[in-house]
Amino acid sequence: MNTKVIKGRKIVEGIAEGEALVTKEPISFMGSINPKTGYVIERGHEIEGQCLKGKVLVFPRAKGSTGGSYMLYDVVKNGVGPVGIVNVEADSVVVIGAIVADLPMVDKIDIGEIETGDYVVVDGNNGVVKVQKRDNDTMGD
Amino acid sequence: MNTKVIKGRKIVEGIAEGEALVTKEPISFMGSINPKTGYVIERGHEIEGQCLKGKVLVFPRAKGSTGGSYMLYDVVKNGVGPVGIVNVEADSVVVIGAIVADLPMVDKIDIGEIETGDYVVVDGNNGVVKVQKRDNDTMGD
Amino acid sequence: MILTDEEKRMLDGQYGDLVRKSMKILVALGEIYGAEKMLDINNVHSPGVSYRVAGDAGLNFVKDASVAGRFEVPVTLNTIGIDSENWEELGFPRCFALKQLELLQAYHTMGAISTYTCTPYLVGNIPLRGEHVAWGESSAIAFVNSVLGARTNREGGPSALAAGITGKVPAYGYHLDENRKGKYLFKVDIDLKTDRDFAVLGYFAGKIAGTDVPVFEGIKRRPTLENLKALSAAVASSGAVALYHIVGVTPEAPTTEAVIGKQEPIRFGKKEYEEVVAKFSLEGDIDFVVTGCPHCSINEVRRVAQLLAGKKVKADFWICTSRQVKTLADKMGYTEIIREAGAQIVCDTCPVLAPTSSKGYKKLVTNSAKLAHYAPGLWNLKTGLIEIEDCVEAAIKGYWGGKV
Amino acid sequence: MILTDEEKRMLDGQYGDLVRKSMKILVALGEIYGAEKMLDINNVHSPGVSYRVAGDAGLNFVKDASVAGRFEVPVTLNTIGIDSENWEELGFPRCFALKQLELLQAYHTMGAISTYTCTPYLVGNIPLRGEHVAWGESSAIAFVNSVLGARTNREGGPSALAAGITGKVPAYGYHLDENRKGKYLFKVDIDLKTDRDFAVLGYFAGKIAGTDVPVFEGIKRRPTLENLKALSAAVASSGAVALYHIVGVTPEAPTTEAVIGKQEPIRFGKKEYEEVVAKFSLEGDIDFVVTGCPHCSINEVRRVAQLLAGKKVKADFWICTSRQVKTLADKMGYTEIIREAGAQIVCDTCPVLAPTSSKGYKKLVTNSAKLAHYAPGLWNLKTGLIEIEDCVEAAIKGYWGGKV
Ligand code: F3S
Ligand code: F3S
Repeated sequence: MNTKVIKGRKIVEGIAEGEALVTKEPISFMGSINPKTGYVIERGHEIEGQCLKGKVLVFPRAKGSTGGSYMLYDVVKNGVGPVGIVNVEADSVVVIGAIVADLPMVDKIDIGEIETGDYVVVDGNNGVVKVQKRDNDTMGD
Repeated sequence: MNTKVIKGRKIVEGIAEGEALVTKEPISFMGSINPKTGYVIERGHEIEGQCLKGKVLVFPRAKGSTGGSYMLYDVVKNGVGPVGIVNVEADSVVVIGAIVADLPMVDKIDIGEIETGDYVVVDGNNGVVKVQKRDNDTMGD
Repeated sequence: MILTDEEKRMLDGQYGDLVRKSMKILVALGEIYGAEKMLDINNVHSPGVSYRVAGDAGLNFVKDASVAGRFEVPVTLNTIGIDSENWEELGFPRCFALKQLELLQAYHTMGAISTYTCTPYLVGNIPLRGEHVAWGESSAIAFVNSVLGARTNREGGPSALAAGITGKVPAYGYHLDENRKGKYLFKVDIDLKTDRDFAVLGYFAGKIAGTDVPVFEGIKRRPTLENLKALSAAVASSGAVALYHIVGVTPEAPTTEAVIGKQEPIRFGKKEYEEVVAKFSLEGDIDFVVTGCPHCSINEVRRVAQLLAGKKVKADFWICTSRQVKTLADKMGYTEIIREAGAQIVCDTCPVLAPTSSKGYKKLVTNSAKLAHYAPGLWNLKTGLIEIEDCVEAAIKGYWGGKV
Repeated sequence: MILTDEEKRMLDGQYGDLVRKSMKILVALGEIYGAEKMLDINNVHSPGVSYRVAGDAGLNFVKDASVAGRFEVPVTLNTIGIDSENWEELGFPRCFALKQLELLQAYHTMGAISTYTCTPYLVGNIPLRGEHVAWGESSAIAFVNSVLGARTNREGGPSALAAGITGKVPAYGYHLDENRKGKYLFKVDIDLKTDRDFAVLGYFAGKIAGTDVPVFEGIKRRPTLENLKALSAAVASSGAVALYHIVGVTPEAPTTEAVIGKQEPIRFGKKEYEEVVAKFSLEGDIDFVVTGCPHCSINEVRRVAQLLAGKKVKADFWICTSRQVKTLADKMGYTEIIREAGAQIVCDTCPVLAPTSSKGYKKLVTNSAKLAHYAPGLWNLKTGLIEIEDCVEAAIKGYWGGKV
């Protein structure tokens, strides 16, 4: 089982793990996401139509409205939000939402090394992300 | 008849003459003067209680409200205003009022050389002020 | 971070639990971004005031805070989710409105000022050059940092609330000189005249600059306040730009060198302009027209009233503005002209922060790049980014021919 | 002066007589002050809108202009002589009010914006750093030049009208860099906290600086917008100061050297403070209390409402503000609290620009140095310059003990 360990910067403490949902496009929790369903609703976005529920959300950086803090908090509280966040550069609006939602978060990560479907552990205590590649056929070594 | 000729800067064209009303304190046509009567109403002003009507008003510079332009225009139109103005430094608010009131005006004058009661000619075409001292006993030489 | 004794007491809970939690958020933020100390602030503009944004989680968060919390410093409120005075007439759903009013009650209990607008600078909240403030609302952040030269980071609802309770913000990001220099230089090769022109430039630059600082040179004409309002909203929609410079116009950019040194500029010409416009272009029947994102100034309301005088609109037409600007528009007769034309002056809210209308609009035209960007996802419709004159024409005809 | 061809055509009367007369005034001003050219402006704030100021001469001047004149650029109107909505209830004389409304009609015909306030920057008219504008109202001139870093000379009614008609001003005075340097350096030795403190400083400095530029150093606390509003009004009452600098605060004074070089400062300490206050001190029964000169911000109205809550006033108490700020005060319940206490929110006007009340007031207290300066002459009464908290106490008790 080859697991990559990538060192980054810790943003919000706590450990979270789950399937990665990766996009190269910035996300605005206000406007890109429907907080009631956790689906990506931004027209033409790379992961439009995908659902954040239970996923480790991996994206380069945030964009858009400062409403994003409460909307990240709301989507998590609604039980349809991501379990952890990995960024290249953490934007204060997302950080603030993650703090109040106690959502483990790490940035300064080269997100090119993670693909949708990989199994990812977000270690917010040490600012580390562990990636277990999805396409590894031999399960459960 | 000893008449002093003082060279200054022309502000508004035209010739005006009359008795000088001189003060060393700045004047605000909005606040110092009652436009209906031409009397100086500013409490504690050096020439409080005096009337501007028919006088050549001599003061160092303006102060206060930009309402002064229309109030100078109004006091002149009411027939109770000064016939000419002499300043050390002309303030735009007074200049604007004098322009619309066609009131001859000259500045850059050392007003120390003029006393209340002197007979003064304000030559706005050449920026010159002629002063005939009041205390000259032999009248009509 | 080095805290003063007072700040330590706040963090220890000696001033109550809300102050403690607020300081905890601010200290966490400071630690993440390497702030060395806290800064005193005297001015907060709070986002997260629309129930559509706050949601139930935010509503409870603010209600909990309002039990004992009182704002230490003036806090003006951003745009909300309803027109607070005629939401019923405008068809806002009752259940949403009641939750919204509940959220407002919590903010008022804490002493917030009910401006309900994304243009605080148009209703008397004007931070001064170099003043540290805690502002939310991405368009207002870009305006206050760039045009007024005040200093704020992008504050979310919780951090703005924390700043209002404590009068403190961590000294990181745009509060520090070194983070206010330009990163991307843009050379504007075309003559920008209208608010839409500046919106298009902003949308183009925001996408490239992301969270960094764009610098614009080559803008010949001095931009009006409305031009800069449109630019500020656009750069903060396609990106997360909190500060931009316009050489010779904004206070921190007397020359290009002073703010970004030597750099090969990214060109913004006719081609780039049309690419952005092409992203938001549509033709045919128009059922929804909106201007006032960010909220209209009186000059914008006047322009619309002049264009609507004696006309009738076929499409629903919202003119979004602040309650204060509407007061002036009422006095000058513009509200009457607009109402007679069948259009609506909508206060306190806008389509992005209001619940999606049940009228099932299909095609929206606007002169705001921010609205054109958000409306498709939030209201499930197509958007066109056109001039204000064309917006009014489209409203009157209920149709837009689609010329760029 | 070198005029462009377009400007020559305007002066020749090819755009009608009003444009010709307007250019004549502007060219005359330019010639007097040695301007080399005209500047384009896009923003006028017009004084001379109160009938008490314009008088019949001004009324006819503006009515003549309004026959064919239309403003080319946005023109906001300064404070007028009545509360435009409840002048009857407040006892303004009918004949004065009708003349005032006639004057307003003339301005509106030309397209003026009915802001009716001396705080245009609190209601959305915010010129930008370095922007050339044509502003009247001495307090607003000092604020916009000094605090926002825009550029205007002291425009009177006729020149503001001319600028609104032509979109031009002559390039002299504060439009030019060389005239914006400091002339008199003041060292502030005491801790200025309140709006009255800044008013007293302004009154002291205005008398000395006259028409020149004072520079203030030693101000420890960053002044609030309200502090600077009070300072701006005071410097332009005891003097004709159009521009001041506060080292480290206002945009053009990062350091003392940068704006005034080396100079032995004039000290402003406790003694100087008390001398100004002594000029406006009185004791005994108070029959008139006024705050809001310049017009109140929402923070000031809130402060008064907090102090008046549950109380009753004995003296007449005017809280002067703009219509827009009152709209916000209504929504936040402050208007109601103030009315219940027997005090009045008065919009659009103030004692200096309104007709002298027939109530024969004898003793007025205020926290505004400008009002304290003008009221004695205009309303034939004595004035006291005290803190806002003391103003409210005096209103409640109908008495002021006179402690400085
Ligand atoms: S808050 Fe304002 S900036 Fe646009 S999205 Fe709504 S009108
Ligand atoms: S116009 Fe305004 S500045 Fe004072 S004198 Fe009247 S309140």
